[in-house]
Amino acid sequence: MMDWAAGKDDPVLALDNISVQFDKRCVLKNVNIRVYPGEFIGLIGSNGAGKSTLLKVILGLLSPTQGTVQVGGPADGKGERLMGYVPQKLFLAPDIPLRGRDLVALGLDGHRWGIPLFSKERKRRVSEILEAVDAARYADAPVGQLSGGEQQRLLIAQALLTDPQILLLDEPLSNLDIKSAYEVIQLVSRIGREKGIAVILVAHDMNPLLGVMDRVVYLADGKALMGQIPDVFRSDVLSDLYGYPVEVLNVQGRIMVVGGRNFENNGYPREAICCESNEVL
Amino acid sequence: MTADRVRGERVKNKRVNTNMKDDDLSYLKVVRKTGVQGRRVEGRGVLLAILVALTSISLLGGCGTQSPTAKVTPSTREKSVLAVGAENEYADVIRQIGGKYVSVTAIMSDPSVDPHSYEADTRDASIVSKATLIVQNGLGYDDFMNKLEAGSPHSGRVVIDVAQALGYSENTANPHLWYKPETMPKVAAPIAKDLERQLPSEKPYFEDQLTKFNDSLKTWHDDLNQLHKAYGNTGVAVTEPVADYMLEAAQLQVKTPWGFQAAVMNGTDPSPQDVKIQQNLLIDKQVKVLIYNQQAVDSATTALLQLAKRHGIPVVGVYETMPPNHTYQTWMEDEATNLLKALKSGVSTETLK
Amino acid sequence: MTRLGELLFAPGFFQSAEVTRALLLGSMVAAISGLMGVFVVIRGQAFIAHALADFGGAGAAVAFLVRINPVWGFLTFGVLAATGVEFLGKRAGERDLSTGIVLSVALGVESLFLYLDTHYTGHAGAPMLILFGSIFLVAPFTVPIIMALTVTTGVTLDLIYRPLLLSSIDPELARIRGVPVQAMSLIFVILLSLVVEEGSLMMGALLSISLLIGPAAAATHLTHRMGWAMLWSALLGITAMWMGIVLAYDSFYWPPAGRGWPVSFFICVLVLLFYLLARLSSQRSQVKVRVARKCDA
Amino acid sequence: MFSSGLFTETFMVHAWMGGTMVAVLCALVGFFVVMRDSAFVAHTVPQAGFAGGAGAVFLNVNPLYGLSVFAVGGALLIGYLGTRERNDVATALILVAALGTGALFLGLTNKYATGAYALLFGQLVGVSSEQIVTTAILSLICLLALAFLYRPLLLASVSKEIAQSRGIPVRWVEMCFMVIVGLTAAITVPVVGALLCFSLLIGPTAVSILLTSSSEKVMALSLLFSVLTVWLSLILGYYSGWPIGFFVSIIGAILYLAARSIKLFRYKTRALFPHHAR
Repeated sequence: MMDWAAGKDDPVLALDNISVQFDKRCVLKNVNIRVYPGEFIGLIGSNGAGKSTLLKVILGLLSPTQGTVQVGGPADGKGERLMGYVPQKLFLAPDIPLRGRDLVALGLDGHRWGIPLFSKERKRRVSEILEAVDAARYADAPVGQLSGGEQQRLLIAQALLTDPQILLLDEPLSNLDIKSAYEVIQLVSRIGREKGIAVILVAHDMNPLLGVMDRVVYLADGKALMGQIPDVFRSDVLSDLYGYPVEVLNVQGRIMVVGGRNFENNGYPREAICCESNEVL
Repeated sequence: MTADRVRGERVKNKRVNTNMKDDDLSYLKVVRKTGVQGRRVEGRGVLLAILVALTSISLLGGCGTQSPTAKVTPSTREKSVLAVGAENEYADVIRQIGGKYVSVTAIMSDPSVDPHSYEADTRDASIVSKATLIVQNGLGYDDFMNKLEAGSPHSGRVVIDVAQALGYSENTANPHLWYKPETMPKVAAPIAKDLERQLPSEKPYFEDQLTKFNDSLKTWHDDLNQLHKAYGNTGVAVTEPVADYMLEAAQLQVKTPWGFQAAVMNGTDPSPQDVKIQQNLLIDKQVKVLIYNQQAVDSATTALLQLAKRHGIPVVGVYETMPPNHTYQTWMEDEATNLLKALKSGVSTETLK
Repeated sequence: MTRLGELLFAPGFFQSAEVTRALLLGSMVAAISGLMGVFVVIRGQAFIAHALADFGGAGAAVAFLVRINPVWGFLTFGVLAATGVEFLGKRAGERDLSTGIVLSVALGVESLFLYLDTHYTGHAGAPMLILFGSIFLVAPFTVPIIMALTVTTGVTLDLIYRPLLLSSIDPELARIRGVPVQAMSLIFVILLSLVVEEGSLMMGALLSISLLIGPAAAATHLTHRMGWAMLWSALLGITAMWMGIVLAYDSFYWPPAGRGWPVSFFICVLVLLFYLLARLSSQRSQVKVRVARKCDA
Repeated sequence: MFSSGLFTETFMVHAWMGGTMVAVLCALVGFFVVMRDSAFVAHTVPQAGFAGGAGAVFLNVNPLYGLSVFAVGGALLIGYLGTRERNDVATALILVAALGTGALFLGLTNKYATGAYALLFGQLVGVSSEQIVTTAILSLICLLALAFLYRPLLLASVSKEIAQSRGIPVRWVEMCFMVIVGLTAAITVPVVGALLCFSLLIGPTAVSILLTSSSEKVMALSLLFSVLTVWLSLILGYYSGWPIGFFVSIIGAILYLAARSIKLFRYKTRALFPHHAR
């Protein structure tokens, strides 16, 4: 793991005091997040915790009711250009006339008006990135017929071609089998480290991320906690976040987050997150 | 470009050749786009540059070898005028006037065609492009003719638009003009005039034929007079306004509301009130006969026919275009006779033989 | 009270036999269309539903040429084309395109047969008229056909309701549970073609489609429970049909006087209106996002 | 080989020009129509023009204006109402409403109004030189607009989210595309009719995507197929006298079936040599 804060004073993403309110319901409450170049951040939270809203705020698709978002340096206004976004899933017909290569090329200049002119440089960069994500094998197959993991790799390549400072992945693991999930995580973390790109990976299950995450953002009930794993996964901290007693258990070297009060509920905890780790905390 | 310019010049020459005295044809819509095409092409040369590129191959094939419109000038075709009648009744009249000197084609041709859904094919277009005399009904009834004519502009072509020739306004509701007894004489005269212009040497022949034609209409007119005398003001029901002009000429009273007729003609749903009136005409025997369009039988018509039969009201099928084995005169005579038969002895006649 | 009645219903409304019959037959078609429509909407088959009506037109053109009752042309072609679409587009993503291909062939064939009709027989034009039809003037021989078709489709739909629902919502799960998904799909499309052709026959393809899709689409916005959605859909369909007939009847006295406005127009517009209203009522969540954006600015 | 009239008769020259332009336009717009899974829209928009034609007859104006207004308006309404999931329902309802309005216009018109139907059929052999010029200008505008939108539209068709995150005004781009579809219909329908407009929008691209999956190749192939289909239909139509619409749709269907069998064959060989296939 790299030392995330050392010598990097300027955060690449800074969310200050973000609140989002729909009607009278608060979806996000005073969220503060700072992300530094080269970091791997896991954005963890269960369904309805406000993950997708936070994502929209980061992407600039939703203006928060309160608070500021800064992407890149303080004076840089073009937030979205510095952000590579990998959506959860493509909804494409199997016969869509698009190769993996074409999809990836859109990362380079998909936002520009006009027809793409053929250039060797363009072709080279696409091939290069396809090699980098190890997707060259199926780059000429129709995108709609690829598996979830293969599509995911292409989408990552596509996002990387935008030359981002931040790579934002929206639940990339939810449609993948264990092996593909592992491969995607390794790929992203390797590329992030090599190129100094900050990676924000959204997931509801943090297990596969434990080996690569530098820090975690834990979202619950619209409130966010950010820190290193040992700092966040503490009984007192999470209890505070949830607003009711939660216990973090260490069972045979594993961490379990267990909702405290609700054991009477058929003997099952209402909310439990089971974390596995090689590290003993 | 060259091809067009060549054509433009030829067109100009031709105008000199065919320049004729047409003062008495002034009430006709005479389309003579002399030289227009050549000039337009030059004027919009820039805009057309792309098109020329697109079609250069097809043009190359033609411009050197053959001239597209020169084929059918009267002189090269042994005194035969190529004429087109948009509907076959008009074609028949041209045939009767022109006799052996014309070669006539009907676009909506034998046996019979429903104009509602008519789409012209390449043969029609080809014939129209060569024809020097065209008779069409107008009033939107044969809009495709205007398109075909625009598609192949031709300088020496005379187009007789019957509705315009007879001075009908664009808003005339009933387009079936050939059912009006006075229509055809007024169409036949300009046809004869134009044929005389194209073949001046045969003028006596055409005049003779014209007189014959006008005389031959007498039988039909007599039939209508007979209808008028015996059954004037008798109520009749119709499905569509196909034969309305003839019924009016015989002074029969069309009791079907116009709304109903127009709805069936245009293929929309008639209003319930109109349907009720129409059905009551049959049920209460307010009419002596039901006249329907033999060529466009839809479910609404079928329902009315069955109702009429149940209530013992004779039905007479009329045709929108000339049925096979008929001339214009015999067609009209037969329909008038059938009408007379139905009124006299309650006999239904659905088809003409 | 009487005056209010006269205001709503123009004089003679209830005495008119054709109105009564239109209301009766129309309600029947609206009800069965509404029930089928919910499946059409959740299966995303609006395009096929519409295309089926056009297939029927091609069949009618053929029937005219060989001089049989167009009803049979309608039904045969509808069922044939539906089967064709089903076989060409097995995967959901392909279905739209294969519908398009089959539709374009059907229309091409129709244009050929119309051409042949107009050149070799005296009877054409009817395929064009089928778009609008005339609900107030139903040929007596179609009434038993419509009744029989309605009963047949109704009973079959009832029989296959549960497996059809399961395979519409989750084909994977249905397959695991032993439902023959392909067969279900085929049966449904054939049923659909029967309903569409029945409606087209009676009152024109246009009304048939609008009653099939509009009320069902509105219903799916009003409730998320299948049973209720089907009930809503049938009710909305019947309501649109009744309101349309009443308005068409009354419109006879509107300007330009003496020309009734066509009932197709009223029903189509009413159905669209129902859909938009239902959508509006269920669209709160999207409005919220807009509010949130405003807060910041 | 060919009788001379095929290329020299004025109406045929016009038909070649008009048909070729329309084929090119439809093939390129059709690529995106298929890409966006909008076959139904392609069917609806030309038909909505019918209502415009009927309205124009009623109001005594040039039917072409009515056609254009309704085709573009219908396309915009579909774009406005249609979300990704329920696109077909919105499309169907717009179609039905447009045709219903057409029924109203036809019903209120006192005179013979079936010219509105004629609009749906088009007249490839009756294209005037003025029409050629307007077709050329409008096609050029459409193609330029399409070229301008090309990359953002492609990206938005693949994934709205990515496009939005890249700062593309997705809604705006999509609406522009709908206008292009509407304009294409307005240009194409008077030349070849609603049926052919639809066939040409869908058919060539549907065939091409069975043969290759590269966007550029699909576009090139569908351009080729589209133009070939129209040309072949014109030749066959010229000699047989049968309607050109029939040939266009039948050639489209034959190409489609051929492409499908090629694909099936390829699929089988791929099953034998799985690693060489792609």
